[in-house]
Amino acid sequence: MQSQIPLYPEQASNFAPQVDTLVVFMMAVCLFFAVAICAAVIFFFFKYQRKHPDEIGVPIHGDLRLEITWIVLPFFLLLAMFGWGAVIYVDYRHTPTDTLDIYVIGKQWMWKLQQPDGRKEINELHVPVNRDVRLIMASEDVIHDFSVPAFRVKMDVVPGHYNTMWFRPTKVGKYHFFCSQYCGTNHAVMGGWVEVMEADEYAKWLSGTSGSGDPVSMGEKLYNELACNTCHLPDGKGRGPSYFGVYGSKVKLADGSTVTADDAYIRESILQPNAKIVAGYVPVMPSFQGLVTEDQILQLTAYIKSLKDQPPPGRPGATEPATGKK
Amino acid sequence: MSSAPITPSGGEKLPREHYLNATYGIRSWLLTTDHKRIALLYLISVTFFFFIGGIFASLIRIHLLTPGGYLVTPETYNKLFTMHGVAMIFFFLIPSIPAVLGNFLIPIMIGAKDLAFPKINLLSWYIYLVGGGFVLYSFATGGLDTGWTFYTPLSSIYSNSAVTPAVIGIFINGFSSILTGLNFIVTVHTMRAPGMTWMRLPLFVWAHYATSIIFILGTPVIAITLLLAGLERMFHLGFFNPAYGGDPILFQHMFWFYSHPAVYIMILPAMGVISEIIPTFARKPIFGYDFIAASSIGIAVIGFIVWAHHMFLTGQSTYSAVAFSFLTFLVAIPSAVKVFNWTSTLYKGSISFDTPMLYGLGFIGLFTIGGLTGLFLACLGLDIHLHDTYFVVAHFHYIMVGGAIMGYLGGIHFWWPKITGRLYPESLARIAAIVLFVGFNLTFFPQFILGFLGMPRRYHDYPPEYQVLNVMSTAGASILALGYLLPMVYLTWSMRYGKVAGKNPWPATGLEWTTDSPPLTENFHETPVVDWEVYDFEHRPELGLLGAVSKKPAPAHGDD
Amino acid sequence: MADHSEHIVSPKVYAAILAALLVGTVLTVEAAKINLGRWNIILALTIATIKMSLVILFFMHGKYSSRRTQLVIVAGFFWLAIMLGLTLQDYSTRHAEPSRSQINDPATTVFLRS
Amino acid sequence: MHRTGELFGQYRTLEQQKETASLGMWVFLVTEILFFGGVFLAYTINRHAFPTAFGIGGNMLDLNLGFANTIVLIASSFTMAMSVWSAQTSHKKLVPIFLILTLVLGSVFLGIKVVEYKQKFDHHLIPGHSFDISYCSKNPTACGLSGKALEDEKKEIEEGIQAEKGNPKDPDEGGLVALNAHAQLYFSLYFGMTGLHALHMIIGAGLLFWLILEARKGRFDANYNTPVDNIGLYWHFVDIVWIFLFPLLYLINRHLA
Repeated sequence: MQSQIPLYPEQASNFAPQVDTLVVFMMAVCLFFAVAICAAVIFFFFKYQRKHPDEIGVPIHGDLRLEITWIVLPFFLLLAMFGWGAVIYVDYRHTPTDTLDIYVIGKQWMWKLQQPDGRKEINELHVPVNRDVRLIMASEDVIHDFSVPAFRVKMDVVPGHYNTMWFRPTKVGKYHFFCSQYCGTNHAVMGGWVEVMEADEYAKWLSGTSGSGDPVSMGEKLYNELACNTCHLPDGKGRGPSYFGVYGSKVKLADGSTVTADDAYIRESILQPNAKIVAGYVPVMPSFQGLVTEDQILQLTAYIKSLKDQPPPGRPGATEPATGKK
Repeated sequence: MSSAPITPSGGEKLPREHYLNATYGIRSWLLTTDHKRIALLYLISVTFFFFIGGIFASLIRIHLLTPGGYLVTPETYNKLFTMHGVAMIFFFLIPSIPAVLGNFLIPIMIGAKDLAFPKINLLSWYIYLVGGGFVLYSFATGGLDTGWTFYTPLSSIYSNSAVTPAVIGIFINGFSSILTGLNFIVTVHTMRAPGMTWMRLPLFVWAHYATSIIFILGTPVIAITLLLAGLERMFHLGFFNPAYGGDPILFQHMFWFYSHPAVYIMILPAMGVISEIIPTFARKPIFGYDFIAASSIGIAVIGFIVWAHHMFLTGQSTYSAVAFSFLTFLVAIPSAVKVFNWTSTLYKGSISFDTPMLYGLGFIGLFTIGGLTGLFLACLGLDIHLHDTYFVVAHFHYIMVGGAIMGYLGGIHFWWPKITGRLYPESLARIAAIVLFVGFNLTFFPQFILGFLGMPRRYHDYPPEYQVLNVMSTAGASILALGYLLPMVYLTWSMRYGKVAGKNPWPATGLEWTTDSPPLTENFHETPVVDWEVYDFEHRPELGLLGAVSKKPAPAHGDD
Repeated sequence: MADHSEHIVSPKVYAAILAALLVGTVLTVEAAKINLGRWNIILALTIATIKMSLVILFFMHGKYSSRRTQLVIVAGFFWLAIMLGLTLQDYSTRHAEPSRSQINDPATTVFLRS
Repeated sequence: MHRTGELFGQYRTLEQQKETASLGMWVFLVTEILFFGGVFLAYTINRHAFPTAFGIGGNMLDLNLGFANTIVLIASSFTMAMSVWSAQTSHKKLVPIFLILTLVLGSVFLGIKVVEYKQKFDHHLIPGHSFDISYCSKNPTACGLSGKALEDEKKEIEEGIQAEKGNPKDPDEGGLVALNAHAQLYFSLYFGMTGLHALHMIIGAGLLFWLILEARKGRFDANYNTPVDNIGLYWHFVDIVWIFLFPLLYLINRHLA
């Protein structure tokens, strides 16, 4: 467990240092006032303790000069805070011209993202470092919010509107992104990772998936293309069980029996999905008989196999299947 | 003038006849038009809702002890925080001080026999009960999971929970607020006793006047907004539904037009309470009376033109965001003026250590922190990062719990002798005040840091790096819960066994302290005539304090 | 602070106001049938506002009410103006949303539709 | 319980009592302004977004009925004002007569409203699954449309379909689907606004009924007329709401019809 309490999120975008500098300024001003007021209260409290039970205080009714001072002085401080904040915000809302455009769709409870070349990702975003990135966002159902604390940016994703946001990642690494506007049952797990890569790594990543590759990456591509991803969410909270850590494990079935998840089981689950239903899920998956070739089944199996070392979701089957009204 | 010199309390008897023993029986309470009895009816009902909201809060905090959330399912968690918000905001915080203390005190403070419309006052309590009934029905039949903000289209289309009865309940409850506000405004205008000029009104009354302005002008808008959202849900209309071209952002505009000023509904009355407590226990006139009174009105007015600062990141126009941010910074000034004036009042006072004063000073500290952190959120650049994180949660709990509830409890302790005629055990009460202060800070201060680190609000599950702070917060919450239970126990005890308080135990200068404790049904034996300035200890020899000189012949001035 | 004793408006005045309101109604209907572009809406709302003022001032005795009552009326409309005005200024200054032409990549359009 | 000019316990003088009642009523009306203000705001924003659909929707309303209703309501306001005058001048016999006239006119208004609602129902203009803005142009006989009126309506809807195709708020939907959705929004607002107004009328009619019973007993005169006065204020307020609803709902874009 963490031995220390972190006080600062990482600074990984052009906005992060700007925001943090402003925080320091505001913190200084606010601390000054908070400390001054608390110190005054405590000091007066002890200094003017009642000495005799029937004693009264000195009748002072007010002082116009003081009142004017503490109206005018804070006003200018507030003006400074306002102006500084507005500058950052206006910058944030005005996208630079040459941007890498990523299209983002929020839906209950996942993110669909698409690179400019059409490559799709689910709950993951790969971007090159030091390049202006614009997210163009739409929602399929309710209001969501795409938020990356390490970049200090967020923006609501509103159905019926296209909202945009931009940032320039400045540090290679993996950072959390969250859904920050409450959107229903699984709001808290509607998040993922932004992976900031060196420009050449990013290019390699982009091209790596478009050419013919190893069975695992082909399987991953199929996983997206056949829309397995819409139900078999990594966290197991979709309509179907997660693939994570499933290969080779003992799977508990709805009828109470157990089965080992081997190649045959996976093949059967694709072609006759309702033959064996995992406990906690309902039989809603259609058969893929005739829709996938044997090659593709192998690739999918390879992909699922590759995920066997991933941690399985916390409580498989303990959550109800998603029942979003649509 | 009827006020006799103060006699030390203890060993006295309660007055032979007062509002509590004027009539007996359930009917005499349920059909009463006496503002004091209605205040007690409200006291019981808001305490009930406070308990319900408190239970939800405890479950939330226990659930958040560990990442991964093992106590309740995500759906249940969402229902818990929604119902916590609905119960606490609409059925506890908004009516708490106005409907309990305001109802009890405003007529007495201005020297009237009752509010202008006593029957409407009773009606507003029944409306509250009906609204509350609908909301409890919603809680009981599965609860609702939309967040207290009812953002469309989640609330109007996608949520599967019992949204409709809750919306109806809040809609109905709105009329209770409207009628209370209407009653207060008219009462303050037309029912003042001879000599009670505007500039002699206690600041508590000024604060409630400002609050009533918000009740009157804001509440109808939330009523119509929730009505439209409810209709949209029931009949699949399209007011806020993008599928029909409706705009969810419009809902937010209309919702916050009321709900931002509603924050001031909660805090303004608490500020009024503090403005009474501080001069009483510093035994000197309040510093800058007219500035505090004017700032109440200023907050009420400016508070209406800042609402869209809840919507900086919804795609609102940049110009609009800049304008609303500026206006939001402006509203900080009247709040700051109040804090500076309260602090200055302590200077050269004769300060005592009584329980209400502890709440008063605690309020100053917590409200200062709550207010200053509000600046972070008003600041456009920082709101990009802090919006919808735990920073927001911490900020508004500092205002609403640290501000409004501390004010409410302070007020209850301050006027308890007037309400019941008896004193509570002082040392126990002081301990409770300190426990509350400590527990509160431990609960909510870590949430500022959580928010700055980026933990979004309304998460049933969070990454493990946030755990330490969450554990601190939960630990604080258990202390806080103890702090709330203590007063409930000893105040109930004192109703029967407390020492008899006498007319004016502190002593304080307001008109309410010149009548019996508890007062008569008609409040005063004869219509009082006010011939002293507000918070004046110096010219009030009947209070029996040292250094008081006899009244100077002060002509009434400033009549409206 | 007391209200002055109530003012009695004579039936003649009421009749005159009735006539004015009826004329206003006919006017606004006739004006609506002519194409004046954006002035149609402005004219219609102006006539409605005049009609409203007549009702408030005479039928509702607003003209003869105490200052305090007049202040209450004005405050009501002032707050209505705040609500309408500040909300409309947001909507009327929005240019930031990318228009459809900016998002014209066919692949994207398909994606956004999915 | 309402004895003439009785002084209630909480007041010191009759003057104070009367003044308080009047102020209370005005404050209540201010809340009503804001209450209706909410729907007016919703109307404004949506009309701003979909001028074409809202224009077409407005032209689907029956101008003659709307005009008649405006006249009826203004007349009822006049009779209400006259009943207040009768009470103030102690014409005790006239008070109930004018009140009854007001109630009758109010009922006529509601009756016409019912006819209008029925018409909208027949023309498939009730928001819901069967909503179809082009119903009348497709089934002219059912709506009694013919000749130039039919041609106009067909043309208008065709233009509307073209205009909605490029609506930036719905880039994916074009033509009739969008037009129907947005016209449905107009009719939701139409029913919401007129329904809320009619509800106020019904409450007003109930109050008038009670007032008539009291007035027939000769309760109201120069000394005591607060209830007539206050209910009169309420009735005029409801009239004012209609004065705005009429042009906003019926007249906008009428010149295009």
